[in-house]
Amino acid sequence: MADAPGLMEPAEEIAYETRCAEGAIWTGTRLLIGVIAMAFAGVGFAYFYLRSVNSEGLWRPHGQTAPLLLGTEIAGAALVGAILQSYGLFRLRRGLDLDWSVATWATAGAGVLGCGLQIWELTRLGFQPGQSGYASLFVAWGPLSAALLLVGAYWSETLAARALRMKSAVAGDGGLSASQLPRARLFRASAEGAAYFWWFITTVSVLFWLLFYIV
Amino acid sequence: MAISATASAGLGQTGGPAPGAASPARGSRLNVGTAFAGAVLGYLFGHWLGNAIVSGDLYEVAFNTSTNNVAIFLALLFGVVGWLAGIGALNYPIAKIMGKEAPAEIPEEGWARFLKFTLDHKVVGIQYVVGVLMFFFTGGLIAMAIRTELLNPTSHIFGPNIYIQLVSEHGSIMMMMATSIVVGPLGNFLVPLMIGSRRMAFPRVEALSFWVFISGLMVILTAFPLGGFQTGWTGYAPLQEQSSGGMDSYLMGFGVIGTGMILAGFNMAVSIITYRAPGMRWSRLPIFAWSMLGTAGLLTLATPVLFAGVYMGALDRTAQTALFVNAHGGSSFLWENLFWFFGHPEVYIMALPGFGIAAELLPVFTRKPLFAYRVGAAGMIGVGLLSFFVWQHHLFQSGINPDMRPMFMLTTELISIPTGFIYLVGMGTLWRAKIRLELPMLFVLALYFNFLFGGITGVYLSDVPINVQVHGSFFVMAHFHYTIMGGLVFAFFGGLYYWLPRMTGSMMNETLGRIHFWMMFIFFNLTFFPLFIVGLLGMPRRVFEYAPRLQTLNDISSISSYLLGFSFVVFTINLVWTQFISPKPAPPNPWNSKGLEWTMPTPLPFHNFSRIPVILSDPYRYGEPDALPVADFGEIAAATSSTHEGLAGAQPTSSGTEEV
Amino acid sequence: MKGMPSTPEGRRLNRKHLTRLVIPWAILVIIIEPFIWFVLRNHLPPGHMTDSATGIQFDEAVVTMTGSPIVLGVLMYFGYAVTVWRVPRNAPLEDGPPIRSNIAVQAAWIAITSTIVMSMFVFGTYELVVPAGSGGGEGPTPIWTPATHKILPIQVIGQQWRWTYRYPTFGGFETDALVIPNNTEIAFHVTSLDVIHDFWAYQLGVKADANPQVDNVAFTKTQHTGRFVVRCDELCGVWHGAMYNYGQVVTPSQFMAWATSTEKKLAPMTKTLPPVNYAGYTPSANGAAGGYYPAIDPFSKVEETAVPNGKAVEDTSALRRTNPSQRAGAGSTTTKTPTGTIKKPTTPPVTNTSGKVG
Amino acid sequence: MIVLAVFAVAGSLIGYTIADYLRARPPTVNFTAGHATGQPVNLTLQTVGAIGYGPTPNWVSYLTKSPSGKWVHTTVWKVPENTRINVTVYEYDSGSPLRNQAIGQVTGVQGGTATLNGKPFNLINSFQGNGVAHTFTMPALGISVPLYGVNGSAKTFCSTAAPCHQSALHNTIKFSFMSGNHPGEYRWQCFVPCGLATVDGNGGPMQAVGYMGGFMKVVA
Repeated sequence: MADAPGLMEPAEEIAYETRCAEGAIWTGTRLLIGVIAMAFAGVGFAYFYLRSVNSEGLWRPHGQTAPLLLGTEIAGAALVGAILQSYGLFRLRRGLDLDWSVATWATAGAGVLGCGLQIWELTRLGFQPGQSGYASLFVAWGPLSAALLLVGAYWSETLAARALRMKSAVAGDGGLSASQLPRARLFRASAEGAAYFWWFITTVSVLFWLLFYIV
Repeated sequence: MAISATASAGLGQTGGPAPGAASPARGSRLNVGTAFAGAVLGYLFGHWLGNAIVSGDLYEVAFNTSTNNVAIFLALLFGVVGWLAGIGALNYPIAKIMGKEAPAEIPEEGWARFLKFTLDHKVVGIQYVVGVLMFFFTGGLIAMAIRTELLNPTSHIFGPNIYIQLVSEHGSIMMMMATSIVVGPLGNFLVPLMIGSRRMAFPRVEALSFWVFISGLMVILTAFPLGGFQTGWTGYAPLQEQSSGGMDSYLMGFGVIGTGMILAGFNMAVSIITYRAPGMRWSRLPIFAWSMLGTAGLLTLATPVLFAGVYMGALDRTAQTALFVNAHGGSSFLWENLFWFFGHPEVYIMALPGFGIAAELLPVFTRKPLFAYRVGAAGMIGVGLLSFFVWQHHLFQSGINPDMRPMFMLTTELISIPTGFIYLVGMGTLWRAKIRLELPMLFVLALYFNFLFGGITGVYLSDVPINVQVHGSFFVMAHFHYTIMGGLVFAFFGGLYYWLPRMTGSMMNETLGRIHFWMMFIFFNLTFFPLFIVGLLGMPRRVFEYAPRLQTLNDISSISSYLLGFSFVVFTINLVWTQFISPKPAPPNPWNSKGLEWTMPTPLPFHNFSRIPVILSDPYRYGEPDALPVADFGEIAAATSSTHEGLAGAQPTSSGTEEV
Repeated sequence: MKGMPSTPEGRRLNRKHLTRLVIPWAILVIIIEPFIWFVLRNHLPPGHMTDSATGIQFDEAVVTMTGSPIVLGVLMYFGYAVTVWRVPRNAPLEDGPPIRSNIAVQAAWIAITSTIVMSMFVFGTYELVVPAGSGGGEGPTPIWTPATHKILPIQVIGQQWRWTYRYPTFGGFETDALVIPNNTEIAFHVTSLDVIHDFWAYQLGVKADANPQVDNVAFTKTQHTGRFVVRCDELCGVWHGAMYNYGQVVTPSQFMAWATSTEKKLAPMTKTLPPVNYAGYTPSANGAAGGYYPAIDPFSKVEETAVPNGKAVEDTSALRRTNPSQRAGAGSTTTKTPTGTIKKPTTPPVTNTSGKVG
Repeated sequence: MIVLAVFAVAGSLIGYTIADYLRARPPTVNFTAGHATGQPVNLTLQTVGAIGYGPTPNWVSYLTKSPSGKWVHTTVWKVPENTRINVTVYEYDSGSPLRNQAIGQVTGVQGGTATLNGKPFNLINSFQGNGVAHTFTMPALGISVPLYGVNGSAKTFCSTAAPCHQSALHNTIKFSFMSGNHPGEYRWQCFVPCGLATVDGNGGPMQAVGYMGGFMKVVA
């Protein structure tokens, strides 16, 4: 807040607030994961509840299953995204800014791809929404899954775009990976959060892939 | 889902404006007017879209029922999006896609800033005051309409259609309001001042939470022209699937409000965890901030389950899924479980802030340190944790997991232990105190009085055999009005009288305030105490016809409710007169509090603290003449830089074990 | 400092205030507790028409006796504090003694509240389990059941917006009237045809939710004859408030007379009913009027599971009906209306048994 | 200025909402005016498959004939106490099997029977024939009469906006009951889940006073 009008901040205050902001990103990422995890926990609860209640024997007549190949591709997209984002972070820590950028753009692409596949899959189901408990829940889970992938893609995309704009400003200060400017430090904190978040997306995607397609 | 979009939104600020930053917020012409325009446009577009895309079976359903739920949902959804776009909440998330950094925060003057999307937590706090009062008065007027219908057991003023809509709207509006009544206005305004921070962690999330909250009121009110909903605020399925178009407003409304609650709690929790000033150890955190932390935890972790629930309900009504319809493989129990898994933590979302205010105000007006501070803080966190394990006590007679009832009876009764801590704190603080019965103190004492009855009747409800008698009756209804209105709302008004001089710089009128208090206290009790008896004598909730022998008690309640409503007229007159028409400047610290929030000049500087304070002590050092001041603003640090922690070495998340 | 907790002066003050608080409180408690037990208890709702009602009344008395000393103590404390330790508002500012904590008080508080809570839990569980669920709904397979096997089953059917009752042991006739014999163990099998209702027989001390396709069993044993009211206790739509009727506990011989004569009287109607099925009547969410799920007929694909308790399932498409205005001019949607499988005799299938009914 | 305009718009929206709300009550048809004590009241109703106009044109509905012979879209009547009410229902709607066949029973009417097109009956088996279209049921007085449906595929099936004309296919059901000697508002409603395309068939018109349920106000 060095720019704030009427406020002359000493250097240690700026450093302190930067540390606070870094902490906020760290904490915020974890809390965000908690929030989304609870929403998906609601869906997971519904899955096990409807399955155990099996109203009128209509939980999953005839072993209805959504298109397995598409579902695997979607979970795969999430996994690829997580691996790429983590690998990018690994390279960023080594000082390889460009590798990080490429990996992050690719991650965003994987997210958008997964989201698109998920929406497409919803139009290609072999059952109608109200036909069974499974069918209903799958239709409920699909858009949530697509939205989650889109959120991940958004995070990666904004980071990558931000890196492009920031490049020249931090060039003289060691680049994205080493600059001690507050904005570069916060950028790295966010990049770390994104990698963490992508593993969360993958966990959710794979868990539900197991529930909906395999079990 | 919008969280991550804005989660890192506030971060660019610390780094200052960078080349390529989005244009600064100064002079933004977007305000509540453009927001309304956006909402109307979005609504119309969504409605058109919904009518355009409905085909096949959905068309047949929409045709036969004359209600196109898809169109209603899309209209409401786009209405909310239009509203947010109109206020400018979406500017930055969109600019982010281009990689732009956050614009710098520019202070704005004048009343117009209160009608804009603003990042100053102090402005958001005041916006919230107006917002929750709008909710509260709307819900209150509807409550008086309900009581009007119940004046007579058999003849009807509104008739069943309108009556049930009124009941449902009252419940929903009040529940929405109560989740934010303290976190929104007082929490947003005071928490940074109390923890020694210049800002909230995510100011955009904070501002967004307010504008989402306000749109929630509009969404839930659209239920009236759409035919209302017949389910009460609990929205039990499959009645939910069957209900008329207003049900869509309910589901959308709770979805929207839920989003706002998540955003508000998220920002609050992260701010308290990471933005505490140096030296603000957990053991020095004001008890009000503890209550906000507990509440924020519940808001962020319980509300997503509600979101999932209303989302499923929306799908049942639009996409023809059958999640809550037993005959098609769903289960009506599923909604009950999801709803109450959120619903019970929500009860404590509405209780903790009241406890926090009471415990925060007591030391000031007893001139004593807070008694058993640690037990109080532990109680708040304990209540929060336990509240996730009690939800099926709402379902004792439902036939869901009947063999689990003793377990839920146990957890429910266990929760009365940490709740009892708040009485320990209160009674210990009053012991041999120098009690000054200022206006806010009256509200605090009223909270202890009312909550005692609310709490003890909770024990009746938690006991499964007695629950057979009182479940779903007016007894329950009186019970939760005693805890929420008698506890939280009293605490809110006490807090408002106490902190308004801090927020606006003007005192409220004492005489009018006392009239308000005594009317509210007496007629609150006269309204709701008879309803305990009415419930025990066999009157179910939400009925428009009842046994004629219960008319006298109901009439006492109804007439008292009008006078209770009138007490808020007194309050409103007081508020408008002393804050807008003829402000009376308040002294800098009118209550002689030792709290950190009273150390700054009035009006509050834009950045709260010109120097980040170093916290030296908790704010309850009454009766200790030798105690250090609550914080050091640089003067002491300059003189004795080596004797205590300073900025340089302090970690934001330091945790202390100092004995208090 | 004067009045600090550790000083002799502080200890003297503590003792003084404590004595002045505890003695009046103890006296009041000694007066109030017998009053609750001997006077108030017999007037507490819901009376003692059944064993579960009596049990509830007993529990209410016990909880009141536990709670009232607490309420009384807290109220007296606050009253005492406000009167004794109050300072005039215009008095000069003076701080109280800085008592921050007191380990003994805190430990005692936690110990006492925990003890009360645990005993309430044990008591509540005993009172739930021993009287066979104390009149509450126990789901389809109750685990706490009455000791006797002579139980009269009654199916309680909630529908929007009234209650009907079936007597499976009397040929399964269905009636609006709830008549039950005295001194008999009764099992209410509560179910619903549509949304969630709640069967609340107030004077019987019975309450159980009615869920569609779910059997919720509640037990009670009648002890006195008389009239009782049945209300719906779960919001079930616009007529929820009007969903009530009255029942009657009569002597066993009166009951037998009523039941056998009603069975005979309603025989023609009973023949048209499906066999008694505790889990509801018909597994269709579509209602008689054409469904919310028009194109979905899940049962056509499921062979075994769709026949609960051996009841034949009608083709759900027969439960649909045409909308006249749709037929009039709604174009393509008309093709979706099925003809149904209703047999179409030339004369209506109406019966007149009035000669026999009288 | 913008703000003022916004408030004006918001105010008028709120005003509209409240006004919309207040007018949501159906009118009351009064049978007490000019009624001579001891004389029966003739209550004539019709049920139509779709009301055909208004915001919900496809809702099924009851209509009431006012003393002046005009069909009124309402289900609220005012009748004197201790009076015989002769009810005539013209039933224009198609029927269906009942979810709870117990509603096929005629109860609580004078003589224990109603007439269907002149023929007395006290039970309809809804699984045969055209099924039951609606019922006329007043739980507090124990009155319930099922209304046999018409053939929905017939050429003369009523497909115009309400009220239906006598030339359309219909059944005529007649019965009588006493209004009792306790003044008050008695709920009556249809117990056939006929809210088309709603879950369990009990939404829409079934939950709206003025369509499939209403009040009989008995006055001294």
